[in-house]
Amino acid sequence: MTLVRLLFYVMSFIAIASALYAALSKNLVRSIFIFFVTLFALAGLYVIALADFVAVTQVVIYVGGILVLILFAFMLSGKETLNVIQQQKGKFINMAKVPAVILAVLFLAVIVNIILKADADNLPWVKQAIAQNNEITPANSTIENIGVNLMTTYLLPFEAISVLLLMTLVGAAHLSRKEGSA
Amino acid sequence: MNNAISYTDPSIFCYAILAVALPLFAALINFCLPVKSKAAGWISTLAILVGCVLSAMVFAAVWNQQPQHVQTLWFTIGTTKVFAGILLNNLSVMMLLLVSLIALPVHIYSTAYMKHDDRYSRYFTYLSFFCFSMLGLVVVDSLVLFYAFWELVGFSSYLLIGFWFTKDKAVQANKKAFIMNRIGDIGLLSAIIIIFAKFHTFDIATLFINDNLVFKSVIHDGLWISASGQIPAVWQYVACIGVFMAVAAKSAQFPLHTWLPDAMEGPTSVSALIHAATMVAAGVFLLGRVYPLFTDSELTILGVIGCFTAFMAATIALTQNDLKRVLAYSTISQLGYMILAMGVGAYGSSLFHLATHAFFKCLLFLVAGVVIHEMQHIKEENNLDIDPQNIQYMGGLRKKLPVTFIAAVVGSLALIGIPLTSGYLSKDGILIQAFEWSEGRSAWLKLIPAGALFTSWLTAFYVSRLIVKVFFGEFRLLKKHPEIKLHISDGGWQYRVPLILLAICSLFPLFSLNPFFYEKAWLFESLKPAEFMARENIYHTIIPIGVNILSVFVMYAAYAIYVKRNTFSFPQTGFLYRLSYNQWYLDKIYRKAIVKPILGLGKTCFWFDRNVIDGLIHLIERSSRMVAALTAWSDKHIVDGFLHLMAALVQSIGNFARKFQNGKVQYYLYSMLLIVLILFVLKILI
Amino acid sequence: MNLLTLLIFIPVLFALVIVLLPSSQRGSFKYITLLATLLQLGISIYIYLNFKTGAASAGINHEDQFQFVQKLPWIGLNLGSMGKLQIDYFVGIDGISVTLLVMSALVMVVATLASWEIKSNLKGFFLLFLLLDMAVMGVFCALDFFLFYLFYELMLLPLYFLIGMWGGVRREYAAIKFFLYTLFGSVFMLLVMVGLYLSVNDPATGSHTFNIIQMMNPANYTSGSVFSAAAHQTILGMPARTVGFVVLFIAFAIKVPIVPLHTWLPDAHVEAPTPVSIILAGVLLKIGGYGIIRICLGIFPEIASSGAFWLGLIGVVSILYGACNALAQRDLKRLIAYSSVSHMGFVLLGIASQTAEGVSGAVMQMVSHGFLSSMLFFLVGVVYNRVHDRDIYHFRGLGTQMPQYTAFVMVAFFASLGLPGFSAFVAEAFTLAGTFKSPTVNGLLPYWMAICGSVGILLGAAYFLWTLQRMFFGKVSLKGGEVWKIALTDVSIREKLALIPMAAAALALGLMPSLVFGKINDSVLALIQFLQAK
Amino acid sequence: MHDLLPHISAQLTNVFGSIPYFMPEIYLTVLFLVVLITDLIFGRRSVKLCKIVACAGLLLVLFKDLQQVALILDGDHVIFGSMLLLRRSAVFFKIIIDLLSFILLLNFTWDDRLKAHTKGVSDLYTISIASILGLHLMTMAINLLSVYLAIEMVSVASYLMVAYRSETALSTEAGLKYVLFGAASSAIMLYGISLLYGFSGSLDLLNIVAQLPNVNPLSVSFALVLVLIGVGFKLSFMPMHFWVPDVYQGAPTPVTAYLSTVPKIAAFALLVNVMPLFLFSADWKGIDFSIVLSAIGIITMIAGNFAAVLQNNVKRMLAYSSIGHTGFALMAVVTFNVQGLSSLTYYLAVYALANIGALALASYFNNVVGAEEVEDYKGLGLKYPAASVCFVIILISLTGIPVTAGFTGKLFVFSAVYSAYEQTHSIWLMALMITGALTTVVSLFYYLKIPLYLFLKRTENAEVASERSYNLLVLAIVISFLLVLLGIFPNSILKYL
Amino acid sequence: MITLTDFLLVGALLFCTGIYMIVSKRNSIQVLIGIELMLNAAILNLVAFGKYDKLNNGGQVFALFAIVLAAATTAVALAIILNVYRRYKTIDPDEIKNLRD
Repeated sequence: MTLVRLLFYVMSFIAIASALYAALSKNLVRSIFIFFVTLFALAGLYVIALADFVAVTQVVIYVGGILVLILFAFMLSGKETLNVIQQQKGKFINMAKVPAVILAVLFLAVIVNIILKADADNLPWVKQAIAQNNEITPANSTIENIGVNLMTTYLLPFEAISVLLLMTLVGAAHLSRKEGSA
Repeated sequence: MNNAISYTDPSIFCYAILAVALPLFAALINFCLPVKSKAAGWISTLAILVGCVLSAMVFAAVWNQQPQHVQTLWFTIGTTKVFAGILLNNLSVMMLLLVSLIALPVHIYSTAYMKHDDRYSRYFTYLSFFCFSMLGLVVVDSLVLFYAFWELVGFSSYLLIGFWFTKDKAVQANKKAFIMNRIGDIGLLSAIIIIFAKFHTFDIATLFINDNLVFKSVIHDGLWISASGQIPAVWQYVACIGVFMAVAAKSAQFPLHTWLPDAMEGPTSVSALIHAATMVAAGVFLLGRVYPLFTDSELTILGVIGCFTAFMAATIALTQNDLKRVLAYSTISQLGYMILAMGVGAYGSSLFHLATHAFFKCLLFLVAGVVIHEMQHIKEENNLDIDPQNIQYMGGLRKKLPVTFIAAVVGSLALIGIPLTSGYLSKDGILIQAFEWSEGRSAWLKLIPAGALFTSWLTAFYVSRLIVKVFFGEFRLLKKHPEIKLHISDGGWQYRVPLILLAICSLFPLFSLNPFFYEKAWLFESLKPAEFMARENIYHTIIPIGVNILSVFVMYAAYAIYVKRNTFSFPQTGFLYRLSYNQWYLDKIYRKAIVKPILGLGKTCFWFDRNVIDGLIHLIERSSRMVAALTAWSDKHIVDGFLHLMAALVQSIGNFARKFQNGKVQYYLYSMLLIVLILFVLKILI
Repeated sequence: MNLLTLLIFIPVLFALVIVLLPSSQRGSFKYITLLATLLQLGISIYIYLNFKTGAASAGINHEDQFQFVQKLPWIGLNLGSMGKLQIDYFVGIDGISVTLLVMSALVMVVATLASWEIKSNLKGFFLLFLLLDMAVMGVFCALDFFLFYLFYELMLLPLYFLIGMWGGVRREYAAIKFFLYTLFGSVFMLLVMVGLYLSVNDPATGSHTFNIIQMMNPANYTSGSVFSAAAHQTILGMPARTVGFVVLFIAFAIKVPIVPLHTWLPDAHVEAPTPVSIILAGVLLKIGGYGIIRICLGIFPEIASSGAFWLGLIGVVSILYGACNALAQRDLKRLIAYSSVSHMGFVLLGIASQTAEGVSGAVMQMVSHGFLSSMLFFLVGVVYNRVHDRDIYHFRGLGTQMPQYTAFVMVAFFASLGLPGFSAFVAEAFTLAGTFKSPTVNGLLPYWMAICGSVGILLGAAYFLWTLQRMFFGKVSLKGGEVWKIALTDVSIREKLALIPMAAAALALGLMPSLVFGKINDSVLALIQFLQAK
Repeated sequence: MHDLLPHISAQLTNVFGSIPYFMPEIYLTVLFLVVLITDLIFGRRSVKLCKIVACAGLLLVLFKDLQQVALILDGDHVIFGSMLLLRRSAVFFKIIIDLLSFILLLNFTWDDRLKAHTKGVSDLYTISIASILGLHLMTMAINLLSVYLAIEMVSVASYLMVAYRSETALSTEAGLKYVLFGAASSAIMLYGISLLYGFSGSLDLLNIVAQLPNVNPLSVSFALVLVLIGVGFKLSFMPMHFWVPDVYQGAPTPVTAYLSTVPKIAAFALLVNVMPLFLFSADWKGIDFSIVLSAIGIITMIAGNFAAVLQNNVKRMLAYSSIGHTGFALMAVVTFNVQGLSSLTYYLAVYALANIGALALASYFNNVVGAEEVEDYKGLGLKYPAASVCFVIILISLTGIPVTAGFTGKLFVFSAVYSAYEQTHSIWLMALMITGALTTVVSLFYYLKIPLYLFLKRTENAEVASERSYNLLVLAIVISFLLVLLGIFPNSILKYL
Repeated sequence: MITLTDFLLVGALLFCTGIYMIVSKRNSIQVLIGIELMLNAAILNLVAFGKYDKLNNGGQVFALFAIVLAAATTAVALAIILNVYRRYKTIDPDEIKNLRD
């Protein structure tokens, strides 16, 4: 277990550090690329949490889909755009950011506080799940389960999201279209 | 119909009602006539003539008989039934007859006097309306109706004083008269309301005559108690004060007398009827009606005020140069006598004097009317810039106006109270009774009869001065403008007949066959209080003799001063002279002390309305810039101007809410998150 | 067809006719409106003549004693656990409403006659006018609080536009001020109304009800409800019933108006066109007084008694303050507006006294003021139409210039200042009599209030006489010179037609107060009895 | 998989059993596809066709909704596992939503600015149909997943609609603000959901409530607060209202009409579905959300109404006023009783109707004279009397003055709150009512501005534009007529609610 | 043993980083990234708890939906941002403030 534990810490560290870097970086492209790292690290964490299917989806959709989408968007709209967008003014430590930092830290304090208060590991339902063997073990395959669930319990959201995606497609296409072209 | 009355002859009431209503019909008809129609005069005169006859019949039937009372339900308010009816007793029938008797000659006189006026029919409309009000006043039986006619009398007087409404002075005078009367009316209204609240009825008969509820009520331990309950005694005083205010306003007693001299701006015939004989006597009549309301001490105060008024007015009359003003002040003075008489308990003498005074004062005014008319004639004929009423321009008119002169002399002698005139009878009665009354009272109260006595000499002086200046000596206007020609005479029969009629009435035979003993007058005998003492003390002899001898001296003095100019004359700059000439400065004092503050109060209120109640928004706008000022003002805003406060509040809250809307989406996010967080934390902490 | 319903909705029928007529027919609109108002007047007079008097038809708190009643279920909902919602179309009149109804109908006719001066956008004007007419009639007839409120609010909007669109220079300000003031009052009235509704159960059906008559009976309040007298609930620390009374009182007092809630009135009056001024002064102010009698006193009698001193004080302050303000005015219309404040103070004083004389006087004063203020505003309109000026200082000697007009003005002025023979005298005298009687009868008001009130009468004489002297007497001298002289013609036949009924009504009521007192007496007595019984 | 085998058939039965209760949504989905295909096949020229199809389809859906009324007579139905809850209030909300959406769909092409959009309006129909589907789900959602999904569905559709007129700067700006604010809110909400799930181990709200007593109440409260942010974003109550004015102003007017009404109704439906579960759970120990909601309601009313006073842009003003109305509607929510619910339904329906009318007229005046600011309305009252009179009626209804439906709505809300107050004597309820009354007066300040400029201000400009949008005018007249009718006879629909 | 609290803390840190980004970055795309971070924090929570929900897979399925929805939202947001760039030539949210009071 120590390996997993170590892995967890490493992954967590990478995720957080890269997220912080992405947050602090002024360069957009750098920010985007370092966000890749965060996402990968998170995927790793998902694996550690025994959600391999989610991890894969994360990589495919987030990394493959969203980030590439972001990049392509700017690639397509020309180099000039990218330059303008990349340009950032100001110093590393910006007084204007102080309120934002305070807000984030306050939030962190509150969230950490309530997380600790909640005492997640001793929640009754978690204990009950362990007792009833409702816990996913590394031996289990989650994919089958997810598949069945998607077709039964979550059939409705599954179908609904398809409508949503279609709608998004139509809408996003409409917005990105150049004027005048059908 | 109330059948509680033992003896009822319905025709009497019909006559009385008709006598009252005829002038009203005349007024209505005249109102519909074209403004210049000459028929109006005769319609009114006819109405009053018939009224006069009817009044005489009523008088004959009721005089010295049981009071006659008839009433019908007027309306019901709550559980109170308000009746309207007629109450005929000695007092009212006397007044009924007196008023119509005086009004008749004045009507006749007016047909000539107003002949050339543009609004001839209006004049008679108003005059008839006045007669209706006055006659109504004397016969009604309910305090509400009494008040109604009381005000209508004032209103018609207002109309008549301001008859020449393009004259600014006339308009100001009628406004003043009405407002002064209004003050009195408020007093009367208050008194009526107090009496109503106390006795739950407005019926004069019940209150003062038949059951005499008022007399039966007592003041005890600070409470005014009667069978119908009790209220604090102070309201009895207030009621008396109210009645007194009414009396003072109508009968021109100090301090509400100032309107009467000004009221002389109206046509002279009006002055004769209203401001000498009838309306001003209404106050005395009111006192007669509600006499039981007054307690002894209140009557004393009445007497003091009456005496003071008589004295003050007489002193003012000494120096006035306006013919009518002198007469006006003499009227005030004589009214003072009447009030004094009421105060000293000489109820009968007071009313007796009222009656005699009505005749001779009306006469004097009509005389003045003739004189002024002629002076006006001269003025117009010769295009002079003079005041036709100023006695300084007159003199020696006895030759030009013989009838007028004789009438004037009769009237003056009556006014002074020389024997053989009616004035002697009534005035001496008052003086004698005043002295009798002061017997056994404190020394200060002795001043009352003394003052009255002194005033009678003053009267003798100023009346003589007037007569002498107008009728004796030489015509001063002619001296000044020798070129003018005089075409003046006594005028037509419409002038002469009334003068002669009234002059006869001013002599003793109408009232008493004994020219020297007032108590033998039939009018007095019927009105005197039951416990009247026969002549047994010295006053009955001394006073008539003393007064009259001295009066004759005074008259001669006046003659000497103004005609012969062989003795001293007054210093015309002395304090006393100025005090008298300026009518004791009362008008000025009133203007400064009352009118101005009230107008100022009005302006202040309006200023308050505009600037404080209404102008708060502007205030808030400014003060929001100056935080310091805000605190100072906010108190007022919260109290008064919430609307504008709200407007400002809305704006400031709105501005506060808007401040977040700076268009920056991240700022929105930031605010949202921060607010949520703070609320959450606060919620937990609290 | 119920006569009251007919009376209320006749204007709407005629309004529909006007809507449907093309603009080319705009000349006929005023005649249509006149016809509508005359019809209303006819009906109201018929109602008046057929109105039964006697203790058995006193009304006030007995539903079966109201006359010309129509009661139809209107909104009824079953709300499950919350009981049933019951709103009725419930109209009916008792003595207090009937006289006001006739008065309003007459004032409406006069206002229509005054509308001849309106030249622009006739369709809109007459539509709004008729709508207002309907609302006014509805208020006086409604016996269901909801219905009452509906009509009450419905008056606001037409007035807003009538003032705002056809008004004077500062019309926007005046319109908004008027609207905000009144809405402020009525919104809180709504809250109290809802509270009352939830507190009261109709004993017949068991459901909550808006029926005003039911609200007067303490037995109908559910125990423990907010406004139940027995429950002694509080709202924000104050006794709930006191709060309810005060809120309702303020709402109506704004309409009356009382000092210091009166500042909308001079502005609204001054800026409004003449017909609207007439309706405002003649009818709208009465709705405040009527509301206080019918609703404040009816529903919260014990608070009305304990707060009578304050009501009376407000009345006295209004009388004196209004009169003082009137003394300071230069604008004739504003002067009359302030005189209205003063005169309406008597209404409040009379109501506060809770004596038969006082309340009767108050009702009489409302009727009388309805006629007289309409007449006064109409008279101002006459001059204003001719020369578009109302400044008292700009006129002089109108008595010579316009003798008939001056005669009417004098009638109106003297009637207003309480000359006996006219209605105002009877009203004010008995209001004061009632006030003075109050200490001995029920001990609500101190003696001095009556005396202070009578001082108000005195001040009234001062400002009216001053105006007469200043504007009408003296030699002719006009600011506008010859132009004005030509413009200032004497009253026309139409104007006389409008003025004479008013003057005649005021005179008739002064000579025969029983015309009003006879009809209201039983109701007033019932009200007093009801108030004393509490 | 083996673990699940025994359940599969039961699950499938449940799914098939649920379908009869899901007919309107199925029709909507089909409609969505039909419109999409029509759009794709006919391209930009298909606007009319799309509109006809969409509107006709929506009528069909409406018909299906009405059929559902019969289904709920025998009680509530939980369908699709525990995803949705079909109950009385949901059906009525759906009917109202569909009815209003029908009007709004008609309205889309009547606005000249939107119609002139170079890329065509047909895509908008596709998007809005999907959005309506999302709204339907929202009214019934009872599961964290369905709640989230429904909200997202509506949100994404809304982003697209706001930014729809991509050739204008303001529209895209509004879109940007909306999407950033919305995405952030939904991320926060998702975090809250994840915590809720974590604390209870279930997505089913009923299960969650059962589990919560075992968790630290503070933590649960925080999670709930985060979830409320998501709902609050849709409802735009304080402090989630910042986006509203900017977005309403920037969006095409019909879209504003859409955004300010139907999603709000659906979100309220969601709120009344979800909140009582927490509030009335006997074991609930966390924050008292009825007080929180009361406080929010008070602040929202104040913020919305007071800020509106200072606005000059008509749409922006209406945006602020809609915030105020949200606050008022919250008042009905916090009573959490049957009367409150029916008064809320009525109030919302009436508000939505009036708001649509107001924005339709804003469109109208924009079409005929290009008016956007209040000043532009100067003197138009006499030139366009019908439209102006309708505007006045609609604004009166929004203010809540008799005899319009807005008044009855307010009255019912007040009486609902009052009766709740009688039972609880909560000072918050009293404060809510007083604020409600006060802000009604305040609202008059700005609502009155429009009639003021229309009728009271005069202008020298005498020209009358010839072109008129009769469709909008007819719509406005119908709406005003309805408002008055409902004001006089609220019974006609209230008895069903 | 890796506890749930560990996951939650990591999630919390990411979430707060996201919050910092959305309120401070001067670039819409970075704001978007911040939002993604927050979403990922939530997904991490879901996944972590999902471990104890083998039967229903609530957490994991929710995570899947969240990812897909995030993708959809991002696509829409990007389309809008691109349009904004075309109109304003900037994507700094602070600069885009034509709509304001």
